[in-house]
Amino acid sequence: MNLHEYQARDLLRAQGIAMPDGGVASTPEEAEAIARRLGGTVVVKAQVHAGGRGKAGGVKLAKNAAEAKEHAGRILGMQIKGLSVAKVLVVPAAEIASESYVGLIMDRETQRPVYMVSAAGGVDIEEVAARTPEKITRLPVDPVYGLLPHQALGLAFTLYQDIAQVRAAARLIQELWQVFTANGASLAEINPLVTTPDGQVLALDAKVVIDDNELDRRPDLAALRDESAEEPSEVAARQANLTFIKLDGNVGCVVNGAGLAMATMDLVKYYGGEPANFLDIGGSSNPEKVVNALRIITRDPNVKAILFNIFGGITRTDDVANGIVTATRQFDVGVPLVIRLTGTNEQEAVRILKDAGMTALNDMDEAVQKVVALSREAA
Amino acid sequence: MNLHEYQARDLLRAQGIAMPDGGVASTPEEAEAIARRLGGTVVVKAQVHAGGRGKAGGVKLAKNAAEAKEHAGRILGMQIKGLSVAKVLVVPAAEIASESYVGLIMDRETQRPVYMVSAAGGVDIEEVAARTPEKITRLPVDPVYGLLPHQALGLAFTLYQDIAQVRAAARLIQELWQVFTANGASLAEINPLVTTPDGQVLALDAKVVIDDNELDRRPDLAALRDESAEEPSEVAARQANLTFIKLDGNVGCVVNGAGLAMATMDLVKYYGGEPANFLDIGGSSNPEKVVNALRIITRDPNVKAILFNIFGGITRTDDVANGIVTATRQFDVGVPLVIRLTGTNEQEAVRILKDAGMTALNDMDEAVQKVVALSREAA
Amino acid sequence: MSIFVNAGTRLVVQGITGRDGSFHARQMMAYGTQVVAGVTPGKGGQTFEGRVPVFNTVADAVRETGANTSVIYVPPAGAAGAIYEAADAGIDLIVCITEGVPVLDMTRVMPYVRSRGARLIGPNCPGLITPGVSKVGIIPGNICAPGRVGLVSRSGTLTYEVVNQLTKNGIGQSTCVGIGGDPIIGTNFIDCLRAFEADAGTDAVVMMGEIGGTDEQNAAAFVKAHLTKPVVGFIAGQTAPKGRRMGHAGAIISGSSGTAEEKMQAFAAAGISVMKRPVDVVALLRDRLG
Amino acid sequence: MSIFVNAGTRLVVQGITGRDGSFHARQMMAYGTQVVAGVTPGKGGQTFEGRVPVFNTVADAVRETGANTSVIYVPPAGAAGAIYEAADAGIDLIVCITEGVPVLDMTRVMPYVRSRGARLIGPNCPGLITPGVSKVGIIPGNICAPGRVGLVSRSGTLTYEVVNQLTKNGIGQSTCVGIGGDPIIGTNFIDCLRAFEADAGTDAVVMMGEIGGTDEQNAAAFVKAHLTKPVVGFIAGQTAPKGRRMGHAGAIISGSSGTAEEKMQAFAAAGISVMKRPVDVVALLRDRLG
Repeated sequence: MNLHEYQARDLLRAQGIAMPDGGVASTPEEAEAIARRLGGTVVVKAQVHAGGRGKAGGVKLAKNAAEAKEHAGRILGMQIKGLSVAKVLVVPAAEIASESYVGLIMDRETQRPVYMVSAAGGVDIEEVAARTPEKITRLPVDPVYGLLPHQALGLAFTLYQDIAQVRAAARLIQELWQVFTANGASLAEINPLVTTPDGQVLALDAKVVIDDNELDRRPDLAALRDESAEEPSEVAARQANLTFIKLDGNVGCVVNGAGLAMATMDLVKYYGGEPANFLDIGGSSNPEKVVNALRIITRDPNVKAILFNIFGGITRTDDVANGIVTATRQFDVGVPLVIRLTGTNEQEAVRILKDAGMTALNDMDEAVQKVVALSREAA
Repeated sequence: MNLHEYQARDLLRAQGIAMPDGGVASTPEEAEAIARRLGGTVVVKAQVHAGGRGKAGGVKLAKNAAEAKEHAGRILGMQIKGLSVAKVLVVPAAEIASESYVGLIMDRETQRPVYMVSAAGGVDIEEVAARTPEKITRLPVDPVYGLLPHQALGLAFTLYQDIAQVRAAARLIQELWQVFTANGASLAEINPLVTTPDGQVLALDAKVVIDDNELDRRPDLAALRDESAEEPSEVAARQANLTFIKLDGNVGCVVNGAGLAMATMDLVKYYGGEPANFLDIGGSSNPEKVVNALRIITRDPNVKAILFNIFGGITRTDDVANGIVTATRQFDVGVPLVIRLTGTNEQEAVRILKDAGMTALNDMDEAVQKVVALSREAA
Repeated sequence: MSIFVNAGTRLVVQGITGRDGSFHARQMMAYGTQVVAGVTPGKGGQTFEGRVPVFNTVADAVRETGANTSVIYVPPAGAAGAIYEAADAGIDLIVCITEGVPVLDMTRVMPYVRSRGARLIGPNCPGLITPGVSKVGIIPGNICAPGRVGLVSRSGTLTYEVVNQLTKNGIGQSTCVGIGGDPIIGTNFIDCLRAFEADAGTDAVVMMGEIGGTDEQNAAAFVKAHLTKPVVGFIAGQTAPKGRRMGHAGAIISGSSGTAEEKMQAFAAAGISVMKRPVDVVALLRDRLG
Repeated sequence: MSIFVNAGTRLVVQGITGRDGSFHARQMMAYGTQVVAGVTPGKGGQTFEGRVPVFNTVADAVRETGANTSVIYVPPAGAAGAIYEAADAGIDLIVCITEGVPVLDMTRVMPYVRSRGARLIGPNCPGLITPGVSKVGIIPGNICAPGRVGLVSRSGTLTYEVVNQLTKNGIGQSTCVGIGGDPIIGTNFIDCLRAFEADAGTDAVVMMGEIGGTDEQNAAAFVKAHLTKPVVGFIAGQTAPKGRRMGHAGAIISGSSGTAEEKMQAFAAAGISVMKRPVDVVALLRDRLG
C-alpha cells in the first residue's frame, strides 16, 4: 500500500527523523493558515499516488500565505495521471546546499532489506540508477541483527565528509531502519536528503510503501489507506475480499487464482481481445463473492462480454455456478457470459447452470476464443 | 547487582507478568497500611540479599493488618546472615494448587541465555536440580532471534496440561525474556510460579540479578542499588572506583589486577596467613586510588599488616609509590606495610619509597611470606 | 523417482484441526500420503479421523512418529512461528501453504531455516505432489498422473491447468512443485531445476513463471549453464500494468524490470521453449522430447 | 613459530586516537608490531605518529592497507559495535581489550563473528604476544622472551607474574595469550590448547585459570583426550568467597560449582601439573620437559 507523502512524513518524524515542520490541507484556507503559521516561503505539494507531480504542476513555491492559498486552490481538485488531488502538503521552502538519496527496499534476490544511498540525490535519482549505478552504494542488511552502527556510519561517510553531518546522517539512516521494520514497509525512501547552507542535515521528501500482508496485524497502518485516491471499483472489490484491478479493455474476467487470472488475460489478448480487468476470486470462494464480482465488472460500461475461468481445486465449481445463477436473478448482467468450469464438483456445476438455462465449457482455450468473439460482435 | 524482591517484582510487572499486588514498607505502620489496603491474609517478607529468609524468621503470615504491623516490627531491623533488614514486602497470601519454577540465566558454556523450567518448583528447587536434574527442562535461546513463540509454548507444556494455563505460562515465559533482555539481567527467576485453586497462573516471588557491566548505560537500574544492604567499606570502595570485597582475615591486600589479587590472597593463605580482603586497584591507577585503598583497609580493625603486590604493566609503579607515601603522610596507617613492586617505572618507585624511609621488595613470594610473618607477630 | 517428496515422506500437518488443515489432511490421506501426525496446541492426545495422532508441538510429533516433512495450514499471523517450530523440531522439508505472510517475517525465517538444514517450500504455495506416491499441500491429486516430466510453478490454479493438459494428453509427471507467488520464498526455480536435473526419474521440466522480480531470468541462466534436460517455459502477466500487485505479492512490475517480455526473452535465449498459451505445453514437450 | 599472531600480522588499531589506544599503539610500534592502520571516525586522512594512516572505518583500513588483525581500545558502550565492524570488514583476528562489555552484547556478537569466519580474543583481556615478533594488546613486551613454551591465561597481571618467572629463569615463550576474564569470551582455553598442540614451535603449555564457570574443567578433559605436549596449570581464587564477583565478571563461584578446588582436581586428573604458587611454574615445567 502506497502512503501519501504527508503520511510517510508522519511515520519518519515519529521515529525522530529531522524533517521540516509542515501541515496537510484539504482547502485553500487551511493551506493559507499553515503557510501563515510556518512563515516565509513555502512549498505547496499535491498529495497523489503518482510520480511526476512537479512536471504536472502539482508542486508550487509560494512566497507568502496568500500565494499559498492561491496555489492550493489551483492544485486541489487537479487531475494528475487520472487521479484527483484531495489534499496538499504545505512545508517551508528549505535552502539547499546538497541533495542526496537514501532508500531502503525489500530485495527479493538477497531476501533482505537493502539500503541504496547516493550523494547524487534529487529528482534525477532514477537516471543515476540507470546510467551511473556505481554512484549508488548498496548494502543488504542482516534482517535479524538489523542495521549495525558501523554500517549506518559507513553509509553516511559515502554522503558527507564533515563528521557532524556524517553522524547526523548515520542517525537518520538508522532511524529509517526503524521506520521500515516497525511499519512493515517494502520501501522507505528519503529523496532528497539535503544539507542546508548552515550545515543541517534534513529529510525533505519521503516515500513509504507498506507490505499489504502487514495490514491485517497493523490496523493503525490499514487506517491510512486513502480510498478517495483509488478507483472506486477497486475499493468495492477489496471490501468484497476480491483482488481486482481495472484495465481499459472490454472483456471482463472472473478467475480463481492470480496466475491463472493473468494467463487468462494474456490469452484474451493473444486471441485479439482486450481484458477489462484482473479479478481473482481466491481459493475458498463462495457464491456471494461471485455475485459481487459480477456486480463490480458489470458497472464498467466498456465491458462487452464476461469470461468465467474456474479451475476447481479448493474452489468448488458448484459454488461458482450457484453464484452466477444468483447474480443473474438479482440483476441484469446485460452482456453475454462465457463460463468455463473444470475440477471439483464439475458435474454438479454443469447441472446447476443447465437448470438455469446456461451452458458451461470445459476448455480454457475454447472459452477465451468464444468470449473474444462475443466482445467483438458487441463492440 | 542483586535486586531486592520488591525491585524484581516491579520489573516483572512492568513487562506485564501477572503477580499479586503488594507494597514495600520501611516501618511497621506502612506495612499495616498496605495490609489494610490489600485486605485478608498477607505475607510480610524481609527484603535482604540473602537466601533462607524463611528459616531465619524473615517471612511471616499475617491474618490481618494489626498482625502485619506486628510482624513487620519484628522483621525490620532483624539481622539475616549479617545483613540488616531495612524494608519488608507485604503481599496477599495466595492459595496455591501447584508450584513450578521458571528461571532464565546467562550460560557461559552455550554463550546463551538458558531457560530452566520445572514443574517441581518451590523452596526445594536447588535440591531438585542436584538430585533429579531430569525434572528440569533446559532451553538455550538464540540471543539474536530471542525466545520464539513455539519455544515458550513448548516450555509451558512441560508445566501444565490445561491449554488456558499453558498459554498463560507461555505468555509469562515470553515476558520473562523481555525482562531479561530489556534490563541486561544475568538471572531472572520466578519461584514459585503457582496455579491457584481457580486455575489462575501467578508469579509469587521473583529474583533478578543485573549484569554489572550494564549499569553504566542504564542509570535507571544503577539507581536501584541499595547501599544500605551492603558492607559500608565495599560501598566506599566502589565510590573510589576500587573493586573490593571484605573478608574475615587479618592481612590486607592491595593488588593490581583481579587474577593477581586472587593469587596473592591464595599465597597469603598458602603461607599460613588469612587475607582480610580482595582489592583490585585496576589498570590505570593513580595515587589517589592508592590513598583510598589504604584508607578503606585500615578502617578494618582486624587488619594487622598490609601487602602491596603491584606488577606494573599499564599500572605505573611510581604512581603507586607516590600514593603510599601520600597516604602515610595524610593519616596513620597503624600497621606494618610490605611493598612489592615490579615492572613499569620500578626504579623511580623504589627511589620514592626510599626517600620516604620505606623499602620495596621485588619478589611476590618473598613479600607474601614477610607480610604473613608480620601479621602473626601483631596478632 | 521424484524430487523432495517420495515414499519415505512422513508428514505432520500443522493446524490439522483447523478448517483448511482438516480438509486437506483428509485429501492427502485419501491420496495415499503417509500422514503420520497432526499438531494443534491443546489438542495433544486426540486422534484425527480415527487414525492420525494429534500432538501439542511439532517436537512431540517428530519424537513420537518420526515425521520428516511438515505442511502448514495456519493463519498468516502464526505462519512464521509454525515454520520456526518445524525447523527447530528437525523437520527436513517444510511446506507452507499459508497466504499473506508478512515479507519481513520471511526475511528472518529464511536464515533460521537454512541454519537448521531444512528446506522450505512457500509460503503462499499449493505445495507439491509426486503423482501416485505422495501429495503434500493442496494440488488436486486427480488431475495428476505418474510420469517423467517435472513441473515447477509460481502459481496455483495455473499449474493445475497445465498439469491437466499434460495428464489429458498422456504425459505423466515425476513431481509438480508450486513454489509460491511471494517475493521471498524458501525454494526457488533454481533449487527445483537442480533437483530435477539430478533426478533420474525426470526427463524434461516445465517451468511456469510470472511477472515481477528476476527469479525467472536467473533460472534461465542456470538452465543454460547446467541443464542437460529440455525445459519448456511459460510467463504469466504479459497484459499486467506496471506497479500493480497482480494478486500474488511477488507479481509486481517495478519500473522496466520484471516484465513478461523480458523474462520470455531470457527463456528463449537460454534455449527454453516458450509457451504462448498454456495449451502449447503438450506440443512443445513432445517436440523437445523427440 | 607461534599461534594467532606472527610476522604476517598486519594490525589496525580501533580507537587509535583515544587515550588508551594511542598509548598502546605506540608501545606496539616500539615493540615491532606492524601497525598498518588506525581507525577513528572523522579522523580519516590524518596520520598517527607520522607514519600510521588513520581511517574513518575499518573497511577503509582493510582495503587500503591489507590489515588482517585488529585490536580494540574503545569504551564499553562501543566495543560490541567495534567487533561487528571488524568482522564485517573481513578481519581474521579481532582482539578486544575493552573491559566492561555487557554480556548480553557478547551473546549476539559471538554468532556474528563466527558466521564471518573471524576469531575474537577477549573482551576484557590483555591481548597476546609472540615474543620478539609481534605484540597485539597490552602485555608488557619487556618481560617476555622468545622460546618454546605457550601460555594461556584468563587474567592480566597474573600472567605477567608468571611470564616474568619464566623469562627470568631462561624459559622463553612461543605465544602468550590472555583470553580474558569475562563469562563470554571469543577464544577459550580449548581453542588455544588446540592451536598450541598444532604449533611446531611450542613444546609445553602453561594454563592459568581461575574460579567461575567450567572452562578449566572442559579444558582439562581436552588436554587428557588430545594433548601430547605437557601442560602445567594454575587456578587463582582458592580463598574467594562464594557468590561474589572477584573483579573479573567471570570469576564468581555459583553454588558448589566453579571452585578452585574442583578445577585443580580436574587438572590433576587430566595429567596437568598443578602449581600451588605462581613461582612453581619453573620447576614444574623443567620437570615435565625433562
